[in-house]
Amino acid sequence: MRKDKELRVNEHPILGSAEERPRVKIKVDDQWMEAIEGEPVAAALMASGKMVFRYTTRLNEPRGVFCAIGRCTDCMMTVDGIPNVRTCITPVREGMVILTQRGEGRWEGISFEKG
Amino acid sequence: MTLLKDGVLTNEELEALPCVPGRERMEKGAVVVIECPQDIPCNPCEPACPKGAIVVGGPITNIPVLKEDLCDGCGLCVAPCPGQAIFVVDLNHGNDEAAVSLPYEFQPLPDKGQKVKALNRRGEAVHEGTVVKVLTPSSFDRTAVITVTVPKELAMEVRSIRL
Amino acid sequence: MKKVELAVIGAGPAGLCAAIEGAKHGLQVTLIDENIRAGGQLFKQIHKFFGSGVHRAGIRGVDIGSQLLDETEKAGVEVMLDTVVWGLFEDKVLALVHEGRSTQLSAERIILAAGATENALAFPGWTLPGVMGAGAAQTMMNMHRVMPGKKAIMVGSGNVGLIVGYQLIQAGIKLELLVEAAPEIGGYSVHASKLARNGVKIFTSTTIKEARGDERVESAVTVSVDENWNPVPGTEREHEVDMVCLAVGLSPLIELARLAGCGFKYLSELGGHVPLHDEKMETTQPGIYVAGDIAGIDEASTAMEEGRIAALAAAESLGRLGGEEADALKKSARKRMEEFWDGSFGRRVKASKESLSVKE
Amino acid sequence: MEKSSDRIVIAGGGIIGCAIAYYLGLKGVKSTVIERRDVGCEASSAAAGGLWPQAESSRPGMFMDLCLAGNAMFEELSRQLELDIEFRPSGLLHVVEDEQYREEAEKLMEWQLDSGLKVDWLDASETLKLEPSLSEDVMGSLYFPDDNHLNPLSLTRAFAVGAKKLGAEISTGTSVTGIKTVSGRVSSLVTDRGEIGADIIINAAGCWAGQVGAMVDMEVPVEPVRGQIILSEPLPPLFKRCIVTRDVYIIQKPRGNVVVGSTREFVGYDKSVTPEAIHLLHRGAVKAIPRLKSVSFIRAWAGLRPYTPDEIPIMGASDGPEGFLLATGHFRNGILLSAITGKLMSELITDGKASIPLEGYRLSRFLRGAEVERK
Repeated sequence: MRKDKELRVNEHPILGSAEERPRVKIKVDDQWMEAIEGEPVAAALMASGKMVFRYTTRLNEPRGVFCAIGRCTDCMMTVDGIPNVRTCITPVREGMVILTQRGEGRWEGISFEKG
Repeated sequence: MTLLKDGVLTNEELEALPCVPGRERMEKGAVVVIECPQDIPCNPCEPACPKGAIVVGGPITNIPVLKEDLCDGCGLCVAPCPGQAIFVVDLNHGNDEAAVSLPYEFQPLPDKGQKVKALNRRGEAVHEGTVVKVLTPSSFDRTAVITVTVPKELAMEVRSIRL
Repeated sequence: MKKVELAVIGAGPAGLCAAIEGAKHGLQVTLIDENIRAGGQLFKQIHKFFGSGVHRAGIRGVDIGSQLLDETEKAGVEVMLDTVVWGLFEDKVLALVHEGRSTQLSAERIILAAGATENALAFPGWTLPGVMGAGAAQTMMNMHRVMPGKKAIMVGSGNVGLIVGYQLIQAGIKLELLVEAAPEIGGYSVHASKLARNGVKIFTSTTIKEARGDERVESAVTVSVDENWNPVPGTEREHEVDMVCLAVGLSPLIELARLAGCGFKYLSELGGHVPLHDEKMETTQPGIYVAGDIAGIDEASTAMEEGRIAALAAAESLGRLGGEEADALKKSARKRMEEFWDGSFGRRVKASKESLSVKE
Repeated sequence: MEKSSDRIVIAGGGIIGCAIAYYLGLKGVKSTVIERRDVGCEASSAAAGGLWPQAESSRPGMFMDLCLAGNAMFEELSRQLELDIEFRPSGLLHVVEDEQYREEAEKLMEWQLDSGLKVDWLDASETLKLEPSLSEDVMGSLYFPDDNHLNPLSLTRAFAVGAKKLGAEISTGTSVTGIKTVSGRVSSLVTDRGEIGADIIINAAGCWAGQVGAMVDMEVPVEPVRGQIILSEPLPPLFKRCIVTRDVYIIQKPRGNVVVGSTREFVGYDKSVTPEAIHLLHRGAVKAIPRLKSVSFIRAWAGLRPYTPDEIPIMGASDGPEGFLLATGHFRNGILLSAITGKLMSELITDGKASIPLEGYRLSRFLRGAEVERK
């Protein structure tokens, strides 16, 4: 992954300088990283250089952000044990656990005894 | 027509516009050059001019008409233009050099006195000019107006800068 | 079940203006949006809008958004955010879901202002991470202040492609080139000129052939097309980019109008299937109106006027506004809209919109 | 009873009509299926695909036996048919949420065990061990290891494709408009695309069996009962068995979508979905499986089940014109009974006698007997 600050737009001719905003810690595939409070999960991941959010069910192809407004579902990941979460419209929270999703993913805490 | 192929206005296209001053007026000193060639619905340039030198009228899709004798090159119309199509050209800035004022919305802003690359309509660096003015009043709403010096023969070529 | 006089679905420019106008004329208005923030796509429009003073020309979209939110609050509109409308049933009953809980809302009048969705374009590699809608890039850069890449190619030269292309540069991303399959640039030339003079090459009669890369875009291959839109062999060129932005049009989000049983017409000029509506913006379903991109893809400026007209018609039909006053207000809104449609760009839109009239 | 040269026409291309054509084909007998719209486009495709002879039954007897016989056919059928019918030997948990229901469950278990069927009582912890996604409020459950599920549309298509390969003709987009008889015997089926000579006509028109019956002046007491169903986005495995509660049934399909059904509404031929029903189904599902709260439900639809007054299908010969047979009114058991119906009807037609007697399913039971009260 690239460095966090590399992909943040800190200075912008119209938006001005980015305000210092509180950071939260999120865990992405077993690695802790910082995100800006309230930003969508997808934005936090892209800022860190992560582009692959999931792999498709049948062909195992990588997918990332496509529409960024919650419509296309390309950016779904498993967030806090819940699969298929649209990360582009889900704000980060302190301690959030985010997993790159393979296929339909897995529910956290569900394992079957048999059959 | 090359404008609709690559976005670059040719001199012929430019000269045909009613909002580009004639040579005679240009030589008298600072005046605006409005590079607005299409019937788009837009007229903020009209109220921006305190002298009434820019007329769009109705419908607002009219191409603006410059009353070149009323224009004193004050540049108040540069920042309000949503298409960033208005420039001020002052052929009498210096003995050999002209000044071009242009809208600028990138970071960082140049400092006064800074040397910058002067770019033509194709984005090619054609000269190294000096920034002589950087205007950023709040009324311009974050569109800076930069004035850069260029040789007189490039006054109708240079339309952007790169730091 | 909760009852309201006017439910407006979608809090973008059309929906906000509809809600404000409705409340101004005494209607009890509920404005519903699935996002956690109102404003639709306005807050990523950091450029100055076109039009004239009455259209808030020269003001940046993001600031128009703030103004409208302010007016919405002052007008006493009830705003329900993070709320999905998943159903529209008989007797104008809306089914809503908020935080996993489902509720119903009955409305006397409904304005559908759901907006549009960006079109995709299929080519080998189009699903690779790094290929995204131009609007998506805009959201990331201008709303979240994140660069989705460092070097980009823009596909499409309509106003969206040209404007977002410029905004890529503003965010510090290098725009390598912009390609347009048609022989001429589609959007306003002034936007194209801004790109050209800042060093962006624009290639018309050129399209994207392929995006290459293992796990993300590493390069893009462009190719020239002939007058029949067929690729010209041997003209392929590979560009090292990590982002492909697609600005290849928008499609109206018409699901709710479909559920409502509205009549439709297909008009490619307006982005696809569009609900039939009259000049009051009323659909074939009495009491259900449309405004903004759902009524045919156009500019935010006209979307706002359509929202106002729809709300005026709703207020009039509920007796809150005299016929004459309503007519005068609708007329001036329509006049502002028609000003926008006067030139060669708007003329096609206007003709298409007029062909949607249910009165025929 | 019939000659091998008989021309057999089946009115209705739902799962029952297609199954009959398939089993006739297996016996080397060709038939023609007439379908108004498309194969399996009504109740057959609206169904959830549960095969639940035990969980859905209320008493032992003739009908229970038929259901069990029908259920027993799918394992082999899933190997025999060319298309994947997504048959899953999953088992079913009938979740018990309160005391009163527990008593009913105990009775059910008692007679089913007496009949030699497999059924088990699981207490709360055993239930949650099997299905950890279930709500912890569960009291216990009845476990039916032999109740399964499949994809009803795939099964219908598989029957149709199989039947065609065996020589059947399936004529879609064709409406039955009349039936002609000659001296008390059917002679042809009239459609909007022409007339088809027929020695045997089978009324397999589901909810529209009444209209087909009326063409030969016969009253067929089948009426539509609307069932609404909702479907989720595809999800990773959340539970393995079919889950039945007092309010809803819930199945997770092989591709991951969760199906929740179903309502039971007498509203005529109205197939609209209603917010109330969707709300109830959703609430019932979330109550049983709390994790479904965070899941998007992406589709809702309604199907019309062919209901009969005693909820038992009408099959076999009629007392109408010679050659006019019935196979309709399967209500909620159309998928479960499709194979056995096809098999028995084909036997009736080719051998003159079905291997399981169809006497008890004759239409004449309604004309003879007292009207059965609607539940």
